[in-house]
Amino acid sequence: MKFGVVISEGPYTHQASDSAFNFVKAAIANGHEVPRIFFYHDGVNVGTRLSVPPQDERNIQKQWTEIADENCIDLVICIAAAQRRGMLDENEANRQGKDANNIAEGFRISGLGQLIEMGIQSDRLITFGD
Amino acid sequence: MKFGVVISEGPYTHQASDSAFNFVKAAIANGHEVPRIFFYHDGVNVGTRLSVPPQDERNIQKQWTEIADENCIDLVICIAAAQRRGMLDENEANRQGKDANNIAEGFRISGLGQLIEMGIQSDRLITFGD
Amino acid sequence: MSTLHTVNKSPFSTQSLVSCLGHAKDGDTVLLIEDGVYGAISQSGISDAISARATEVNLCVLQPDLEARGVDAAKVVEGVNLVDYSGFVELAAKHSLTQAWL
Amino acid sequence: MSTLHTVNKSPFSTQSLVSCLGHAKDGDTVLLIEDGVYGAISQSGISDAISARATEVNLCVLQPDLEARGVDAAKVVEGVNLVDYSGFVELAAKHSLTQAWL
Amino acid sequence: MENDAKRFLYVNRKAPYGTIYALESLEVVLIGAAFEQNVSLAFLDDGVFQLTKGQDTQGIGVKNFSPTYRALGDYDVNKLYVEKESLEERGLSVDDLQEITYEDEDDDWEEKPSINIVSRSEMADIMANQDVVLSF
Amino acid sequence: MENDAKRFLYVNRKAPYGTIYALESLEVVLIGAAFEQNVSLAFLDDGVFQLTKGQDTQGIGVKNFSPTYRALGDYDVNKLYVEKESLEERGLSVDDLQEITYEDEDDDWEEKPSINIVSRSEMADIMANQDVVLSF
Repeated sequence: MKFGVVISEGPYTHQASDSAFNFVKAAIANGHEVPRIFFYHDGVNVGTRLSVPPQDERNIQKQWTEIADENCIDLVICIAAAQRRGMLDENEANRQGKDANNIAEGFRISGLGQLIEMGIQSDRLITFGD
Repeated sequence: MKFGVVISEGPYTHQASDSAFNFVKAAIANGHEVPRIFFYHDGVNVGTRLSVPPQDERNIQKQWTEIADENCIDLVICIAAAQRRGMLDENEANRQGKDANNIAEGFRISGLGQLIEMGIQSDRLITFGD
Repeated sequence: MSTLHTVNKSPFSTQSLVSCLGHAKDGDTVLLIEDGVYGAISQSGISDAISARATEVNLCVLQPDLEARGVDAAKVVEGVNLVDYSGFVELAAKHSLTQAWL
Repeated sequence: MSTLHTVNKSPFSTQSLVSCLGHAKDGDTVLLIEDGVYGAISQSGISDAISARATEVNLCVLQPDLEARGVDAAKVVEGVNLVDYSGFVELAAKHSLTQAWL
Repeated sequence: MENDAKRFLYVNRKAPYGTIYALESLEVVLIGAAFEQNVSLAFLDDGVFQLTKGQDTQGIGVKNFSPTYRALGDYDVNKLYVEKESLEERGLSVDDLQEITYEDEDDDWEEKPSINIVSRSEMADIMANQDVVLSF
Repeated sequence: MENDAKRFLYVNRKAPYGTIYALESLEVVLIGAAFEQNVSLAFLDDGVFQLTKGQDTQGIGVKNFSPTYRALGDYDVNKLYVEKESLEERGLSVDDLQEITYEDEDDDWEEKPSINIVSRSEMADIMANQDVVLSF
């Protein structure tokens, strides 16, 4: 079965992205597919490569980058939500005249259409938020 | 009277930083002092210089940078909260081996001791959060 | 010695206002801000509980937040006072302590 | 056609669980996750309301979240079923629709 | 509308301005309209506050996005379900809400109300009868 | 303790793990201890869940920070007020909480409990009698 997953809250602050990660791991282990994860609202902050969590805590961004790489998951960060919150890739940084970018490997920035498309193409859509 | 202000939530997502801004403006207009504002939890995200809000919306980071500049307000971002969430200045980026930083002009990163100190030195401490 | 309490959550969604009113002392001020202003609407499912406390506690609501949400001042529970940001600042100055019910 | 509802908020803080139970249909599953698991504690101020719905609706609680919060499985309201993440996934697969009560 | 269109329900349970969910929900609805799915919006619990008339945000320095709801008809989004019990508990009636209309192309472009007041039990039926539910 | 020490109250009203507030509140308390102020901690509403014993976070992949509460005594933080009504409403009693103690230097280092169960009205008095309240 194809699951689409929406993550609506930022890393560490809310459990949403941790719960989503455990759900996705279990879904894959059970033989399901998770073709895409859509990061919306503060969820876009999950994709920063600049976070430095304490040594004894999980690294949420790295967990996503790794599981996506191993299972060909498309990690999409909503562009509108990302712009407000200061999440940029190199293209966006250039386009907006910003001198830095902060998106992590494995994540890409795209439009809200990708969320609707995920809703259309998935058998089930599940949201983790606050 | 000396006010200390704590902001606990990120920009745009929660009204906390807007409410704090309106409070600080009014406090200054009424002849009070606001020597320091402490950004904690997701509040640290207010200090990113990479945000690009829509043209017809307020720019929360710029509002803070300007009011701080005009009134000598010390905008302090908590280092522990910032590290988890990917907010870095140039020093921190170098120290952590990160290839970019994202802190805006007028903000500085420091320890939680600055919050306690603000509590000791202020006549009143007020928190805006979620 | 008295306290300014701020409540920024809708009382229809969370328990913050109930908990605040259960801990505020006579002579304290409870100021409704942000989504907390919905607590000031009259003839709601909780407005009786609110007005019952309006004698011991000074109940206030932040007018700019009320206007943002389209709540007419005429709809505000009797005994609740409207303040602007300047009034908010002076309430914080007047009371010796401020407590946020997040 | 049936729905898996997820509730991730403490019922002692927010109205999410009440609203969810007020909209869930017979045959649906309501799964308590994250801080929502506190809704499964027996002998609380709301446990009677919870167990009253446990006949028409399949009430479940996510065990890893329960353990994280130190709630003993023996303390869970009768009729509430414990599931792990794998069980969570299969509930989402079994029901035709998933709705999050954020 | 295509025959294989999915039924999408956007569920709004949060008040505007205190948090961004109401605004960012609306942004999804507007983009989603281009996909020609079968779209409905549900407003219940504090979500009913999103539709109040007379919102004036000048005093808080935040953009007033409430006029956007009135533009939904132009995007062929015209099924807005508002829960009666949620209104009543909050001391509101339909008179406190904005008037939101659309022009019905199947009925000589007659202007019709987009807002439907429904009971909690009708709202439960609407929720159950969807292919995709997005919660805000 | 200096005579001009301020009375600091840390108010904890949120459950652990679902959000980070409980953990980041604890981080402030630990740093704040170095400032030798008159520190108290209040646990009420869902904040009482922070102190439950037997927390095991292995299944959710998040760090278990509950042992840190037991270390507070070493930082001279030994006034933890827990509201009785909040416990009862949640089906909890003091037996469901961790044992947290400190060694009383004024009483031959006798080990004493740091947790004080107080009524709602006592909690209101404790809150009113502070110089600074930090809410989490």
